[in-house]
Amino acid sequence: MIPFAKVAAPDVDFAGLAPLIAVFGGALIVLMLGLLRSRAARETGVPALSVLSLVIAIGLSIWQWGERTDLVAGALRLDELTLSLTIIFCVAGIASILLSWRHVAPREAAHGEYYALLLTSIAGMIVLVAAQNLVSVFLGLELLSIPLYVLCATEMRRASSLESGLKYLVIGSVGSATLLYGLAFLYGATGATDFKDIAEALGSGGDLVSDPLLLAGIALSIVGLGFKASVAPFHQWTPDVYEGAPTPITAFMAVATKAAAFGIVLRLFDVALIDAAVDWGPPLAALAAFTIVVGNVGALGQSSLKRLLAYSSVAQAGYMLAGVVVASRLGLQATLFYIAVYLVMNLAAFAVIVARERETPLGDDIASLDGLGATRPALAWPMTIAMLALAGFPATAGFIGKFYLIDAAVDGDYAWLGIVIVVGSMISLAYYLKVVAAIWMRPAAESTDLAVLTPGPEPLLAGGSDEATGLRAQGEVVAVAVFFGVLTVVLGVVPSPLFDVVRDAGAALGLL
Amino acid sequence: MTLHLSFAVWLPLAFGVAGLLAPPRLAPKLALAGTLLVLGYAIAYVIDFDSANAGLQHVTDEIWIGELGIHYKLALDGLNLFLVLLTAILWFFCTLWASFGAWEKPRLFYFHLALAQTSVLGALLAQDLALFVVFFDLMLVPFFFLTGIWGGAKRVHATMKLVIYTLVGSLLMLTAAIATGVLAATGEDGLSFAFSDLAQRTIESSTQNWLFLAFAAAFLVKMPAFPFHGWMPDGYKAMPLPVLALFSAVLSKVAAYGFLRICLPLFPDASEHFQTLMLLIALFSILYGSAMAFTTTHARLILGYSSIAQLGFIVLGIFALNSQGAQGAMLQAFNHGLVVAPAFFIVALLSARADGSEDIRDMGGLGMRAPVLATFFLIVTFATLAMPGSSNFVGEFLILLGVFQTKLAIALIASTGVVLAAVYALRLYIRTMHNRTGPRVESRELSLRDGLVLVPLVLAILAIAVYPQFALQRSEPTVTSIVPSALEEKAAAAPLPEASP
Amino acid sequence: MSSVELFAWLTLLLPLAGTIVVALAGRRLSGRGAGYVATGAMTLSFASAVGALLALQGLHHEERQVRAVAWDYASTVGIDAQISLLVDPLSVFMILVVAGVSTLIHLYSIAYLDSDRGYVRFFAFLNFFVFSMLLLVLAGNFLLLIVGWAFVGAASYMLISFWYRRTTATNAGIKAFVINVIGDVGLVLGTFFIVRHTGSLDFLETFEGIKSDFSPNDADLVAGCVLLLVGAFAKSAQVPLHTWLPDAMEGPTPVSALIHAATMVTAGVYLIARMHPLFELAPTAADVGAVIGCLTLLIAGTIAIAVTDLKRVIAYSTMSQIGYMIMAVSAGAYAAGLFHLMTHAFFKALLFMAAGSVIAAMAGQQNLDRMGGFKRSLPFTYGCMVIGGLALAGIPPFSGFFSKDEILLLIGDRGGWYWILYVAGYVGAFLTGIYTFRMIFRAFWGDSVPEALELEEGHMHHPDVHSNPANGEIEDTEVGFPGPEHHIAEREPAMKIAMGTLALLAIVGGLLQIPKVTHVIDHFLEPTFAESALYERDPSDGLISFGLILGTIVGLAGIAIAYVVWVRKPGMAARVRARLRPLHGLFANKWYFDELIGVLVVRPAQWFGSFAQQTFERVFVNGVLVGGATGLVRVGSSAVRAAQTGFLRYYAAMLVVGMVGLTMYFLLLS
Amino acid sequence: MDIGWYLAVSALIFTIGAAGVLTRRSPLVVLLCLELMLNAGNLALIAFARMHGNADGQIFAIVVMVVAACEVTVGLGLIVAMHRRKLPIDVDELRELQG
Repeated sequence: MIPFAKVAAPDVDFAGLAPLIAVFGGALIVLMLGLLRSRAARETGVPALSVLSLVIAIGLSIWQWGERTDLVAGALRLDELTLSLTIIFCVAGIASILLSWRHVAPREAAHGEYYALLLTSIAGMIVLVAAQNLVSVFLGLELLSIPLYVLCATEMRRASSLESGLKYLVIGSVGSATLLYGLAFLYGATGATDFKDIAEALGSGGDLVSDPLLLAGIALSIVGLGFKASVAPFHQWTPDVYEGAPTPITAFMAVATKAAAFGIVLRLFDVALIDAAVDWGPPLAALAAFTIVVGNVGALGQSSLKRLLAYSSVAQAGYMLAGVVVASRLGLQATLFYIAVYLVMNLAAFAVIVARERETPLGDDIASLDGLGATRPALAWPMTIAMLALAGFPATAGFIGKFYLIDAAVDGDYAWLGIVIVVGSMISLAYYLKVVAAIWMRPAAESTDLAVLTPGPEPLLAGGSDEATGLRAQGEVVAVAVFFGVLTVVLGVVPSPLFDVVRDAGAALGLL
Repeated sequence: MTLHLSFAVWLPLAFGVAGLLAPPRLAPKLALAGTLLVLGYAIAYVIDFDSANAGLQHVTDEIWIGELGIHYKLALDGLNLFLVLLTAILWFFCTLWASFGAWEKPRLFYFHLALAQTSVLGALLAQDLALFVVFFDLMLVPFFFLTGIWGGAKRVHATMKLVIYTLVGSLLMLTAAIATGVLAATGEDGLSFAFSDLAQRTIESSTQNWLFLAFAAAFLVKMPAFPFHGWMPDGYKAMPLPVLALFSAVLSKVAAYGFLRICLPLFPDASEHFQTLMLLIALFSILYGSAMAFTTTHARLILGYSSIAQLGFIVLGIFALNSQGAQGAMLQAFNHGLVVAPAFFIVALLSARADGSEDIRDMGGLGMRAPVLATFFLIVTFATLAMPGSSNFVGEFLILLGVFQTKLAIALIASTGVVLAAVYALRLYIRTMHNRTGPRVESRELSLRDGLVLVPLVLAILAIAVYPQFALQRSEPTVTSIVPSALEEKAAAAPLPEASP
Repeated sequence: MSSVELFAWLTLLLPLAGTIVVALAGRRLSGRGAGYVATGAMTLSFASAVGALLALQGLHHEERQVRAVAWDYASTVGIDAQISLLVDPLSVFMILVVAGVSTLIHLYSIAYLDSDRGYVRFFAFLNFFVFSMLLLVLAGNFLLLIVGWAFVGAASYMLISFWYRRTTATNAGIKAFVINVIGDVGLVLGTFFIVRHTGSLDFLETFEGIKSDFSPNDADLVAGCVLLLVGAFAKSAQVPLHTWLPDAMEGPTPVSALIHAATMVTAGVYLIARMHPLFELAPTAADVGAVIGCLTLLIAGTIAIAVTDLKRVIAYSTMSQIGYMIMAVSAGAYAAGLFHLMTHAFFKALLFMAAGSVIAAMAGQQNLDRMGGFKRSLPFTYGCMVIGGLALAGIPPFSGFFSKDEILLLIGDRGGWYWILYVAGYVGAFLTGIYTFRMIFRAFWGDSVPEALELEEGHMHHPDVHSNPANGEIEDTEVGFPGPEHHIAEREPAMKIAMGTLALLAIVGGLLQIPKVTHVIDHFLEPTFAESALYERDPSDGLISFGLILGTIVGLAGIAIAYVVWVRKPGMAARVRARLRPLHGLFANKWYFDELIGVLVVRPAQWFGSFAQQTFERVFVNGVLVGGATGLVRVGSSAVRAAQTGFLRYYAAMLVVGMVGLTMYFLLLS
Repeated sequence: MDIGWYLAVSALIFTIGAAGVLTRRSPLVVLLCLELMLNAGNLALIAFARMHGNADGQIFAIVVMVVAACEVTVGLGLIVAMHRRKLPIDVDELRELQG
């Protein structure tokens, strides 16, 4: 007689997983919907549904706010850090979907796939930042990266799009391989994959903190994650990929990927490896300084806006890293705060770039902004605000963010890092203000006005050249720009709500 | 009688935004209305001011960002009262002056003008270090646009240079300010940037030094002081004159005010430690500024470099580190603002009569048919060179007396600056109003409209000249309460050496 | 408010009121209206000055030091400056002289400046000047003194460059102003040195406490007094700060008469007299003053012999006479110095007025070489000139004789090394005689120049095209120089009255103070100098009589020599000049003071200016500071972008390199 | 047991993979080398799992294999797309984006 093999069904905390499920589910449904015949369904229904799923995810996260539990046998952690970052990813996703709507990319790579990949990537990010286990870290990282490799290459008519895709893939894989190797060493050194156990192993004292295996692991993980967060000298893929990828995807990568990377950096270093802070603090600080300088210096004299923002994102990564270095709750909160602010500022900027790419034949060249102040105030103001905010002018969210970061740095005895941050900002003025000057202080180029005035009919043949798509109505793009522009100022004047959020998130990581 | 300072601060911006939405022709009127209201407020404050009280008056204190210990705290005292008045006066008259001209995108223009006033008033009234920094940096934004959009030749390059150069200082100040708050914060009482709290707490001398230097960098660049004036010539040449008048008259004073408000009370040891350095910088500013002023031929730059020299005197007074010097600096800040603005206005009139040129070589003989203009210009000139009898003289007298008592040699050398001032000021007057008539010059009398701007300002100069005590007595309690505190703490730090038996 | 204060305020404010009225209403007044208004204001001012005198005499002897306070000017953090007047015999004496002479000169100007386009402006300035001068002498504290001091300088500047289309005039103006400012600075710093110890700016308080605040010849006190002297020298044109005075002759002649002869230039004398408590406590400083005064009187005398510009001759003689006064008050002969100040005001103003009349006849030409033979055509002017000249040369019984002799007398009485000054004083007197009558002989004697002849026919000479005699550039007649009409005393009652009155005073003025006979001024001033140790002195009769005789002889000798050289033996002058070429060169070039100052002060300043302008600003401020920073950033930028090759494998390599590096670091850490 | 040797081997493989990525110009070979790098990680994981005597490492390794497979697939997809666009299959030719 054969005894019944009893498999205890694991009890799944669906509530906790709800946001993740929403996104994944959305991805699947969208994929299906993409197969429909009607163009309306594909071109409007699909994005609409994707937005819907993201909205739902946001709603669910808010609903879950305050929950602090382990999910999936401790592989994932549900807490305010996860939730707040989830919301950030979803917002970024919604924005980039709105920017992609009626954009050329999704048409070239069938809508269903395009949006499905986007949602999948978001799901991957959620997994990544929720991960509290080396395995789920790697899983999440790849889950977010692989769709992005594809998305970068979706404008298949543009060689540069494909090029960026392949570059991202190859370099990205090297990065992940490195990370994997690092994680392997961490596991080897501590014998555990769960963050808690790793932390205990480290905390238990002994000379583990100076164990070469562990240190090698830390080094390699820094490289792997630093690569994702585009920390110099592992940043070099950033400008090329940002420039080559479809602009909505660039926007998404710029804000979401970076947020995800820092999310896991925070969790890994400030939770699992917190006791080794003496080891990784100084080199990380050095990296931060180096990144700030390289990013800001590199952005000078760029004529492509996307490239300029790419370098600026490198510099910003350096700023955020400063918040990680200090390994304090204050630093964590400052980093998180800055991530949110950074999202707001950049989305406004990218929305304007998308709009101009469609309005002018100049693409993302800085010249496409000439005289914007006179011709398109609705785009000029958000761009101006975004640039001033990125430069850290007061009365914008950027100022508060920097203030908070410097505050954390000084508080953690890294005052010199605070100085480096402002020195970086000084350099950054040169290129941010150049953009503002182009908007307000240069005469408008004729072509732009023309493009604005004649938003001709939508060509019947799907997928024309950039020019053809250039003449499309784009209310949603302007809306995105204005919304985030306004938000930048609002958060600069009344930042307290955001402060409350990051305080909760900070409290979630009890170890600090 | 309660006059909420927030009104005074935000009124201009409110009107500016209103102007942004109103039809273009209304924009100047709205701007004027706003500045006029603020002027009314400022006068009310001066009347209502309790000159016996050394402390803060009309305090508004809210928590702005609790997490960062930043207060929204505004208040008046003897230090900022007259600078606020100055701001209000000059903004009204410069807006009036600007409204004479036709600007493209007028709504935007007046909006930025208003934003500038709000930020300046904010910086002056802020009683919280972080809030001060916010407004101090915000001041630049409108001027960046005002210069870049409505400026003259090479305006974009000039405005970039101006903003970046001056922000270099300000950003260092940002870090220093945060560090001040963080390092001053002790376990039990948390992070706070309010001056009142910071004044209670102490920072160790070694830290004070770098903090002080960062602040000094910001202020010296903004003034500007030698050798940090690299942005000045281009900026001054590019700015539209009404804007330039405000920039030169008011913003530099905010920097000087910063020294009095922040450096002396919060970093007494450092102020003591760097006294000689600062005095030397001031001295060089005086000599260098004067030398440049009497060699350049560009009317704006003559005033620009003369401002460097005048600001040098102010710094000199501040770092005499005694109440005479501080009082003098206070008064002189007010005076210089009151004098330099009409001077720029006159330059505008002159260039209008010299076929648009602002080079004094193209001028000359302008006084011929314009006795009234000549008279006003003469009064302004004499005030500029701090002729005894002008309030500027009283200021310089106090400043020099203050320095005289701490660093005699420096006072003696600095006094040559007074002579040089006479040279460049009179040179400007003679080369424009006197001598043979220039080729493309046609001498015209002051128009009634111009009179509306010039006459009240000159009258103000005369009034303060006859009765400087009006300002001095109101500022005295605060000044004396701030400056000696810098010294007595020093005394506490280093007890006087006992006479050896 | 006591009547003394009231009168003092009136004296001070009436001219100011005059200024304002003239300035505002002047253009509406027809013809000479502005002149009448201004002169009226001055007359009233003089009247109230007399009122002040009487009121003061009415007071008891000890109470003759009245402080009249209006309001706090700047009384804060340890300084106590008020708008306060000090009315005492000294200041009353000064306001009498100032207001009196000014009134007459206003009167003279009514006619003399007529038909000048700047008529109204002129009287506004003139009134303002008098106001400033009165403020100077009435000021009750250091700050207000400095204010008056500077106002006077400003007014002087405005009047010197009155004809502002003349570059010569504007240059002279700025020169005068700047040197005056140097004086102001000296005054300010001097004040600092004193206030530092006394803690009060008020004169009376300072003087009361002075003995306790300072030990005799205290270093700070000496420094302070010397700096005060700098102020005095700048105003009173004492070497080496005198170079502005001759150039100041660019101003209209009445201005020279008022400011550069009678009033402003004597401010230094007043200052020292006012500060006598300090100087008596700092004898060293006082001696400096005396020596400089002596030097000035000699140097100026020698120059006056050589220059050929009519007004400059008088200007240098003014310097020399003020040298006497400075010497006197520095040596403690206060009453004598002030006495000479008064008489000098009379005869020197007279001389200038007469000179003005001559210059008018010459249609603006001031060169002595071009003059001659005006004796017949300008009898009245000639008479005045001679009277003034005799007074200046110190011939009894003219006023200058008594005042000058008393100075030398008292100096001689000091004994010691003061004998040197005594002798120098008489040498100066001898020179005075020579240059005075050289001027008179050359202008009025000899054979008549065309202008003189034309005048004898009864109409004045008018050049068809006016040119600036100083540099020959064509006049810009729009500002009215020289007014199309010229005015000579012979034809203008107003000028006649003014000159007549002064001539009378120049003759009888000396009677106020005759050794052993009258001591009016001594007694009147006594309250001010009550504390003074040097005030009451009576020299021996022998010295007195010796002095009187010597003075007469020296004066006459000078005149005689002038007569011989320039009248009896024409051409001798040339021979003498040829004989003493180097000496004459030195004198004619005014001892090269201008050149010296140019090399020592002006050039370096200009060099520094142009260095800053052309080199430093570009190389350091913009080059090193700005360019350096931006350059550094640029280099970095190009480096980063060069690294961004676009080669995929290169990026991968960088990644690996970074990885290895980081790992190495960590492994070394372990 | 001594896992030093396992580690040495995995390190060797990792290095070979990295070297391949750096030296080969054909994206296909590059992909293969990436596989090597990932599998070096796997080897290390399993070795450690053996050392610690717990299964975590092995699970990890299996997950990695899956992921690696996806990665390569995507890579191949991209290469195909490029080939369709007649783009040279040579990583050194991908230089449109630079600077």
